[in-house]
Amino acid sequence: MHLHEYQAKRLFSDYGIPVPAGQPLERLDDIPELLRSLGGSAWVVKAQVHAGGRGKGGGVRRVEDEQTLRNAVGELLGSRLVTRQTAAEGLLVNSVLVEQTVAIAREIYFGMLVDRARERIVLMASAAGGMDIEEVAASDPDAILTETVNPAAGLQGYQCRNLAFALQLEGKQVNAFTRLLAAAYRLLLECDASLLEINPLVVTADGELLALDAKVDLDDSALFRHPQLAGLRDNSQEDSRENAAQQHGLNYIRLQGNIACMVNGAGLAMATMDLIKLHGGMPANFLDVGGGATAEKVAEAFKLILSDPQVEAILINIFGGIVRCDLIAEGILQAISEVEVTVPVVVRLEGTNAEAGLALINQSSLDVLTASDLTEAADRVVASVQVRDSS
Amino acid sequence: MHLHEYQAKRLFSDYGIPVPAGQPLERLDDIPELLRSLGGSAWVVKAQVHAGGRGKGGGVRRVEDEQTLRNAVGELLGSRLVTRQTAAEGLLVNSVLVEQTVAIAREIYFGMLVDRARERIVLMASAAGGMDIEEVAASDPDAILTETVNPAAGLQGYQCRNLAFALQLEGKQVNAFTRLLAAAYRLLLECDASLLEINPLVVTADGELLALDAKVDLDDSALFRHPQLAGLRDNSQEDSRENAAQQHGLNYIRLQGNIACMVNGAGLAMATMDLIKLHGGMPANFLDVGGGATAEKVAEAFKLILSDPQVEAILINIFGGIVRCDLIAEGILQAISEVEVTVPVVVRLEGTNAEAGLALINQSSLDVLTASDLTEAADRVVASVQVRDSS
Amino acid sequence: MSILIDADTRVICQGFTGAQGTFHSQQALDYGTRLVGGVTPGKGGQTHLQLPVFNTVAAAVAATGAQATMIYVPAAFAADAILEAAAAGIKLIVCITEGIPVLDMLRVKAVLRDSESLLIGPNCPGIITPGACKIGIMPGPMHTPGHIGIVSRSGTLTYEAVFQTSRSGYGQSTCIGIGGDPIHGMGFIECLRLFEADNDTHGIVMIGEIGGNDEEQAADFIQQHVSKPVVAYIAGVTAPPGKRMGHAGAIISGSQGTAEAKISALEAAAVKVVRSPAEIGSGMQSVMPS
Amino acid sequence: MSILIDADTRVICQGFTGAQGTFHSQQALDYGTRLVGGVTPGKGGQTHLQLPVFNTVAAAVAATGAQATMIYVPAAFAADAILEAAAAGIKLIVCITEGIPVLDMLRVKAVLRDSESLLIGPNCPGIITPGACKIGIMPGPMHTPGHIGIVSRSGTLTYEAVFQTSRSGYGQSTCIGIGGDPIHGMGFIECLRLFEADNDTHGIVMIGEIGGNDEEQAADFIQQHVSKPVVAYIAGVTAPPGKRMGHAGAIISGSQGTAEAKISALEAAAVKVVRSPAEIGSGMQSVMPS
Repeated sequence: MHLHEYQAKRLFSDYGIPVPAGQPLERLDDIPELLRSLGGSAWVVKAQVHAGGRGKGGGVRRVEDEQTLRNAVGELLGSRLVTRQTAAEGLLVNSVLVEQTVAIAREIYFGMLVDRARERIVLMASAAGGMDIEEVAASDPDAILTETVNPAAGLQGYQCRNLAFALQLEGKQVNAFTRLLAAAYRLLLECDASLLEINPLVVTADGELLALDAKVDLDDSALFRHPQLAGLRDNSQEDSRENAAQQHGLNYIRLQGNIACMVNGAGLAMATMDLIKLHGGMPANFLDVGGGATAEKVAEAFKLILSDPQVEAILINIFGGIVRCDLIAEGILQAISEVEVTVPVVVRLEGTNAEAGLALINQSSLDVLTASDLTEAADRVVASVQVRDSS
Repeated sequence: MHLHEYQAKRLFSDYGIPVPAGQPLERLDDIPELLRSLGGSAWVVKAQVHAGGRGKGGGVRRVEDEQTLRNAVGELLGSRLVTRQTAAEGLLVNSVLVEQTVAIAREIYFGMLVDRARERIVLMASAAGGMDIEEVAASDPDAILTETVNPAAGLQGYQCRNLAFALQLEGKQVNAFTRLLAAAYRLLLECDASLLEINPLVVTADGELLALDAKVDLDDSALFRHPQLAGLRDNSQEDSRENAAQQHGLNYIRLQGNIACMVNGAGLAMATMDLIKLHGGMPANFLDVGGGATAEKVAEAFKLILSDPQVEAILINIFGGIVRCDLIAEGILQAISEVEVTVPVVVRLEGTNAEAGLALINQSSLDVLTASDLTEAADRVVASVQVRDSS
Repeated sequence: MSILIDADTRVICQGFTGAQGTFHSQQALDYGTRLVGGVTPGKGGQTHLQLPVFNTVAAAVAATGAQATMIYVPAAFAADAILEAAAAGIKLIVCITEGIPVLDMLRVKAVLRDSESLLIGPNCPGIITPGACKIGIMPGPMHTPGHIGIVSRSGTLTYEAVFQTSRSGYGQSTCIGIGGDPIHGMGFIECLRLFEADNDTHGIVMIGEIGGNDEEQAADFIQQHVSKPVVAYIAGVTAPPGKRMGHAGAIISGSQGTAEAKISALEAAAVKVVRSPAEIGSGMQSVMPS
Repeated sequence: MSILIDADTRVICQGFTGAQGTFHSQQALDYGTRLVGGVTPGKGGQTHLQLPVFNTVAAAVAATGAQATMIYVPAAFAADAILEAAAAGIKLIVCITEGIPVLDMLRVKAVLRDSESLLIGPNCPGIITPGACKIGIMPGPMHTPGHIGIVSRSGTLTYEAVFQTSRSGYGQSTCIGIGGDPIHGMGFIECLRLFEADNDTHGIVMIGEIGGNDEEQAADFIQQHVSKPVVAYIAGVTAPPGKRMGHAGAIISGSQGTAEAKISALEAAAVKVVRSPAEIGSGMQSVMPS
């Protein structure tokens, strides 16, 4: 789960990580009150969306008087911001963060995450802050400094100093950096964050350290022990179909193709997409209906798929294990009779009670094709689209 | 550093470990106010001293009305309580803890400490609570259950359940016990406690768990990071000579013999005591003057030794390393001339500038014997006492 | 022969009396698994599925001599359950539970480093030696005793491989679903090492996915240590970058983790990589000595 | 020959520019120790005692190839300093600092378990190979190059053993003060193993104290693995029980830890245990082949 910058910065403050003076804003009318309590003479207005690259996308505006501030906020609130990290339709800006400007002397990159290869928490820092850090890592790997935390001891001071001196921080900045990292480490552990990123972490003209940006991702699996943090979720930042899918226990990701698929199991779902591509088609989505596929779930999956106007055919690929294929077949038939399915449907059933399931479908009056194996299923669904497209 | 029971229980409360309703009391006059806020109809009055075995020593009284309570408090406050764990003169009772009585169904022992052999934190529990647990451990080691904590993971729920089920706790007691142990573990880590003991941990007639007693020792070396806890120290519970010694950077423990010793280094100080015994004498104290033995320190050491009326001779054993023996010799001579030393003094100096030091002493007009080696030193000091005793 | 488990393996179930534990314990019993009891704290002393229930794994091990465990406890308690099994001396821990917090697994792995216990999972279908012992949620009937070792990060794709190797007549020596969580127990390499050493395994199917670099490391290992024919399938050629762990995740993993990188690494190690999930069986036929 | 350190050992000092670090670094230089620099965070780039100062141990190791370190930083920062040295690849870490919190040392030891670094101390005099290398606070001049290995839990008693073995003409191969803290680095056994394997060590002096069971374990080790003559002295026969760790400490240690228990264990292992600290030298004479 992603946090908004303003939410992450509030957490930072709670843990003692210094951030610029700032406040979130959701309504133009609240500007006078915000300015009274925030003060200052120049501000930065930052669109709160779950995507990076906001600056280049026009989502970060520097303003020096109330009217310009009002204009910037007015333009951003309610708009959809498109950046290199968003889909083409962009993300809805429901709130902005207004902060006092800061005189910046230099910009540092800092990140902390759970590294799956090392099976440890890893800290990363670079003197090339504020830039596209992935490009830095690709072109000059030595510019990224890392420290790995041993869980038996926790983050140690020397690890912070190793980074601080390599970044050429000086004097009291070294201790300030060490305190900041210790706080970030505590936050990561106590909040079950999977990622914490500060880019840039700035040294101000006065020599102070300040988290100018803040990115915190929380481990969805651990939200059960952080009910307050779970409440920070902003569904408006997710694809509406993906939200709907989640509510029905479906794992759905929309893609650019025209052949939809409905599969049980994430690996088999990816493999089914690959198979469609291999046979000359383009998958329209990733959709894992999970282990306990019921008739209702299958019906919801159909609705989801059909809500995408690009979809021209559907491939259903179910490997019955604990789930019986005959029950799945019943669910499919029931769903098709309830939902208005106007595109060709190809079904491949294998595993527990597969034959009974295929028989049910073949005996029905509904226009559903069956396939005896994966290859045939892929061929048929791709062919059905090609027929349609050429007609 | 030991905490008083009432201090330990306040910490317990802070960490969510349930304790009986109770309040400390230092003045008889405060009884009415205490009863108003504490309530109840029967109480236990517990003398607050740094020693176990208070019950058998008369330091724990059960009372059922205000007058009896007043009598019990009056008797205890200002008295010296003698238990099997105190010296013969007992310990001064400056405060008592008044608690509401509890209906007890059963008594459990629980302890947690840093085990030097395993280099891990170890939890111990026994169904034989409320008894002399050391005797239980000696006569029936299997009655003591242990769990060792891996620092990379911290205390785990299963470890608490292992203990809980072995103790035959039932139903919701298992979860209550698990929460209690988790809280105790957190306390130990966050307060740098070297020992945390609850004996007895009781199951009440209502089936609740309650820490009826509380013992917490803090790691002296870690007090620098717990200034508030450091403020809980009660010097009245330590030997006054040992307190004085500590203030001058001396490590002094009083013993029962008549030959005092003054040594640099704890190991050499113990060895010097052993040597006195081996040569037929009885050591009067352990005294380590430490590495940086200055003239002032030596003078303070003399004062400390001579404040013990049993002392009949003094053996000074210094192995000069970084400390130069000639400087020590000057310190000894200066101290003897300042402090009125009325008993024989034998000095053994070895190591850096030992010859110059011995020469200084031999040339002085003061009545100080020197020895050329350890054996001679021991012989001489033991002989000096025997001469004195037989004269 | 087989690896890790056989008909004599004594198995317990943690989370025994819960819905999942009950269902899959019954399935395991039906398959012939030597299930000797189960653990549910607070229900010790009861009988469930005609087997004894214990309060702790330690008590279960003491009473039954259990050597393996299957864990169906909820995610919030699963890390504790794994560590309990390891502390009680269980040699093979199979954790089916999905959704265990990453930091919990981090701690679990730090402890298991010093332990002799092997962990399979979490978030995996489990392990099966056909006709002998089933520890997990895979459907038993489609498996056939035989000579192909299967190791897979994906649940349903494992079934696909089982189905195809059964249909092509090889059958399976042992199948292991290692699970797809970022921090998990046994990996490809540990399983490949065991399959290589097992006389009854004549060929190996390895099924990977995008993400991480386990497949790349497995390719190195195969090149150096595996003499038996290996067929691999990697899912996710068409997968979108998906929900990424921000910049930091990309920096850490670098260019590794894509399906193409994995396929290249495996082909460089002389592994037969099939591009279609439907070709696992035929791929195996093409590399096995006839 | 010697163990752990010799004239070529490159040594750095952590806490280099502090009062203790400065004094003992100068003493080490005067003795001939190959001190190649020091570490004081924030003073990197300066020169101290004509040697380079570094901000971090990693930087010091990179620039000087240091193999050993002596730590004189205050107790509050000492655990961090030990872990820094280990992470930088320092093979021998000598921590002189006393008063390190027990929980800090617990964490340090948990990490060092997986490390190749050896730790001596904390709260110890250090290690010296006479005439070659001195890392610690022991007075150099009384040491004599020779053939007795000395290992001791006590500081000033080590000096006593050095003095007596020098006077009786044996001299010392290497002397190690392992320190008396409850949780510490190298113990008797590790040192005994090295002395046994060192051709230049002909006899061993071992000095113990009451408390813990290190001496008992050392006795077991000597019985099984040490062929060289060993003289032992145990301080504390007359010591009072002292400040005990409550009941729990007594339960854990049981009957172990008394001077008599240690002496019995050592004598059972054919160790010459002298009852007077003045007899270490003569005890050695009685067991050494003449």
